[in-house]
Amino acid sequence: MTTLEPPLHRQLGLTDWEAGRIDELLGRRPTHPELVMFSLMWSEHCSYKHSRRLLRRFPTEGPSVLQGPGENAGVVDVGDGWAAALKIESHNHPSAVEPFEGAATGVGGIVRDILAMGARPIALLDSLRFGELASARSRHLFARSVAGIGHYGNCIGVPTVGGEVAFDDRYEDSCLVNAMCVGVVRHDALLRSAASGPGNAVVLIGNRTGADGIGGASVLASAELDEEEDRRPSVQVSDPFTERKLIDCCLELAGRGAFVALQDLGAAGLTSASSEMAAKGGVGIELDLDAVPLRQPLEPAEILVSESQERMLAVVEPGRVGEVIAACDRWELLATAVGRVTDGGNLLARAAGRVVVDVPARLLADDAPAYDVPIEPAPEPEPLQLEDVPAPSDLAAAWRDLLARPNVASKRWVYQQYDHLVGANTVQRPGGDAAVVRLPGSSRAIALTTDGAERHCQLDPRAGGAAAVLEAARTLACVGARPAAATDCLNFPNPEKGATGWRLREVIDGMSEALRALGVPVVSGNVSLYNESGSRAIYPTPVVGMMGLLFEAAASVTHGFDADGDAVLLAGAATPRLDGSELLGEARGRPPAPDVPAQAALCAALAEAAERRLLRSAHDVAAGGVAVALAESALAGGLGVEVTLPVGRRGDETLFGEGGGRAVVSCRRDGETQLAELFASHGVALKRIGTAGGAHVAVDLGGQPVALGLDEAAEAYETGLAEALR
Amino acid sequence: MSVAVLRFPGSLDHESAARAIRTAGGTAAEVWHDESDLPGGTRAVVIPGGFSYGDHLRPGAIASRARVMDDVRRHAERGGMVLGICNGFQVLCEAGLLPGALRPNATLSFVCRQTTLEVTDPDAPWTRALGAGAHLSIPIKNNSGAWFGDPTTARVALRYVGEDALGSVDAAAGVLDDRGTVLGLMPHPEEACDPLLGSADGLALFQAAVAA
Amino acid sequence: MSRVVITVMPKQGVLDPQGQAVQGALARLGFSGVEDVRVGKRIELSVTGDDPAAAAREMCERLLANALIEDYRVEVGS
Amino acid sequence: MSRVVITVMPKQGVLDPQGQAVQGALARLGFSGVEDVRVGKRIELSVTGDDPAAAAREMCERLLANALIEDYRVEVGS
Ligand SMILES: Nc1ncnc2c1ncn2[C@@H]1O[C@H](COP(=O)(O)OP(=O)(O)O)[C@@H](O)[C@H]1O
Ligand SMILES: [Mg+2]
Repeated sequence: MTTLEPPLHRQLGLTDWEAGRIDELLGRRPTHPELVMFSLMWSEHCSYKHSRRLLRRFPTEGPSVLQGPGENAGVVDVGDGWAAALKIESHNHPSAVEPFEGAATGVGGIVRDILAMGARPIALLDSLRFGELASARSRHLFARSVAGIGHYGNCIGVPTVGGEVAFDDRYEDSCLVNAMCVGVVRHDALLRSAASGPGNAVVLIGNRTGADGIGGASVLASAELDEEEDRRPSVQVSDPFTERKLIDCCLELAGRGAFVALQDLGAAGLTSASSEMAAKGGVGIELDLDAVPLRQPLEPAEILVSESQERMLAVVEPGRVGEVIAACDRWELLATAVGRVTDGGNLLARAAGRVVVDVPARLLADDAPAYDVPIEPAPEPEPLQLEDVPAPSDLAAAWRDLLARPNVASKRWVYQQYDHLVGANTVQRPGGDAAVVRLPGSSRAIALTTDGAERHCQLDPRAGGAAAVLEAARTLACVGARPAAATDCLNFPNPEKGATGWRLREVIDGMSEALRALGVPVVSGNVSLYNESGSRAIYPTPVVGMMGLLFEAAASVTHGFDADGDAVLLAGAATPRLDGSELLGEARGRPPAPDVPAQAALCAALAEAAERRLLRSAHDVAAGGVAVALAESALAGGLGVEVTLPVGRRGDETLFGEGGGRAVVSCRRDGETQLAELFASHGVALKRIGTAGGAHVAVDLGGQPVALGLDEAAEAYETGLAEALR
Repeated sequence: MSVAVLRFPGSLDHESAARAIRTAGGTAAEVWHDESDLPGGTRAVVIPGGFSYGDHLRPGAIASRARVMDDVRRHAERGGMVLGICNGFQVLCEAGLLPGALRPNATLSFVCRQTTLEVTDPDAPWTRALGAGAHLSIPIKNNSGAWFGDPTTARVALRYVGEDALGSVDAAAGVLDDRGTVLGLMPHPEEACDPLLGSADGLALFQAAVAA
Repeated sequence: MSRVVITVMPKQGVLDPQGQAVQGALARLGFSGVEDVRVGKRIELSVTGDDPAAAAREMCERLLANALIEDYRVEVGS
Repeated sequence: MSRVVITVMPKQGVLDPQGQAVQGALARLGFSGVEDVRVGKRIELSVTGDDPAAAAREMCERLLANALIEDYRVEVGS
């Protein structure tokens, strides 16, 4: 080391205070491998040191919660003896470096979190944010991320049933790739990661360990991406074939009760897996690094923190190790006993017969420092003055252009590259509101969605946080599901700068308020901070992954108009505004704060209407307002619509204004009274606005006709995204 | 009545195929790739879709050399019925049990969508009950679904209707061997055996297998 | 231990969609005068035994190449 | 018009799942003593211009190879 170089702990991303704290806790200087391990386990990515205190504000409990935050995935009861495990995770920075492999390995990682619970992964969703497609770099990152997600999900046979994509300049330097996975497990087969039983073996299953992503967790995921410096770790190459074998083999072994505990190897590899397993179980673990199968020669510290993918760590009774290895052999998977559970509570590692690590596991896994983020409110934005927004001269043309915008246009280009059917349980495919997936061997189904409201969160983080949760719930309600559990990924810029810390807290509080009103617990999640470059920071982007339940898969409702003559109605009362809307195309103004109880009531009314089979279609009013929702329902059903809307303050605001929480629904003409009574009993506004039928989407706007031919609308909506990618 | 469903590392649709066979009134027996023989009493064999061996080298290539394939070959030579779906079709071509090969889609991307098929060869046990010209709504989902072969000598059992066949010669979606007992099909009938999932048109193929 | 390099290329006359796509992408990137692009595989491996070339040819016949659509070539190094 | 051959191989140390799968398959087929299998791409193309090697290298940098996980080599023929 030359004298010019900063001390090792700083190179590893630890502050001087943290290095001192490690000495103090250990009562000595750490060894080199120990210091490397601390640097990773105490990184933002692994320890949540800047968000941990704020996350406690989320509601996490409920009668159906079998496992809240703190495990590899949250788990809730879904009836009939089944439980569902769910979690969302970001792979933002790796995807910005190498979009195909970064996005693919992101899918791999979240699937292993579900597998670690002993659950069979049955659905994937992806939530994506990129810069505008006018940028060649964003086109590349977007197209390659989609290809990578498809590659992985398709090859492991887990259907990618939903997700979302949005483009905004703010993501030009820091794209977001979040992946969510849901799995199912019988209650009695639920696994956990706490190691137990001193003397039990620790078995490493899956790929050999290479130099992949070494330094990844601390360097790549917790620092701003800086183009000047090349601190790229060795990129992880995805191996979905091995992942599929891991799924098949681990579930087979779990089914036979061969595992005492199971844990995936993610960030910080063997270090985090073993220290967390030990700390959770209040036991120690001894590792023999010479036994770890390697792809290339590695130092002890490298073996301990390598992030090679497609690996799981299992605690197995000594008498069953042979059985585990034999099953893995049959699947052509490596399985190696690499250590054992011990008394005490230390993580100990030997290499070449020498002890190279011997630290209390708890110090690594649980005792990372927690910091408060500065709480500095941003100035309150002023509501938009309508006069400052130029009114479109031709409303029909504005409507058509909006339908073709990548943020609104059909995402078929994306989901056509994903196998969304494998497993033969996909009742509702991507393209509508929530996806609906039948539970194996049951008439029940789960509904799944991911939603964000980043422009709203930028302008008014508390209202925006609530809006994101409510949009997710409404999306589920539109297919007829009752929201049951949430997972969330908090994608934010640097929380130590400006108002970001305050926004983080406000978003969490807004989300929590809405979650409490809906009775939905957060059971898992992930935080991705520092998503900013020298010149650009992302919007505060909480992505809400929500799961709902349907007692009858067959009762689910689609978003397409169904039959000529059906009544078309607008559910929910809200005043549409252009503040922060897609028509405006930027975070400007101040969207109205959502009326949380009213929206919760809307969700309940929609779900009940579906259960009583009163709805022929339902569709959430989101980006692009009621005009876009009407067009989408018409296109999905291949059936036009004629409605009359009051003109309001201005035609473009009435048609394209957003906010508040509304849904366009349709019902049989003779079912209208019943539907009206049902909504009235929930205190939710429901207004007949028109009739399905014809070959146009036509709005009578206080006497002024605005209409698009179905063909014309389809052309704009179906080709918009592909055109933007040309 | 008993239909063998092969399973390789990376098979994905074996359970859906078995479910479809049961829906069609048959019994399904899962057979591991490393077995030397098909179970006694096997009347038909289904090679399900998926990414056997990760699609590495060429889709279906590695699986086509699996031990159990020798007995599948004997079964086919005896005139036994074999259905290869998607990756199973690729396996059958690689094994030489069907003519031609499957190449990457013209889009060079994975494509998952509902397609319409037309029965173009009704003189085989797989298609007889459907009849010439019957239309089926069945999804495709593949990377390498473009059949390459000589349509003047091969029996094309089903063709894609009215849409880009992704580069498949003669718009072939399903190809038979000379006898008509071995069928390779790129679309996934096992995903179309339940109206709740959008179509039950695929069931006819499993009924044919069960009737063998 | 011999180092063997096996090259597997799409047969002439068999359409090569990957080659075509690469050619199109190169043209869009502004590379002019690029023609006749073909994309195949290169497989490098180490083999023990007396006749590595013969072994490699057998591997091609039995697995590595599909004779219907691909040609192969074997080179043995040191 | 020059004939150019570009070889793109996974970098040393980077996982090569395809090579792994092929190695396993060869072993199952009874080929013993096969090790260290790596699978890459071979791209053959014709290029006009004075400096086909430089052009090909630029193609690799910009499209044909992914510098993070792959190495490439350019050979210019006749
Ligand atoms: N935003 C959040 N909301 C709720 N729970 C969270 C959030 N972020 C992280 N968690 C929980 O904290 C724990 C640690 O997360 P993480 O390190 O991402 O897990 P893993 O290492 O298994 O991927 C998990 O139980 C996760 O569900
Ligand atoms: Mg985990």
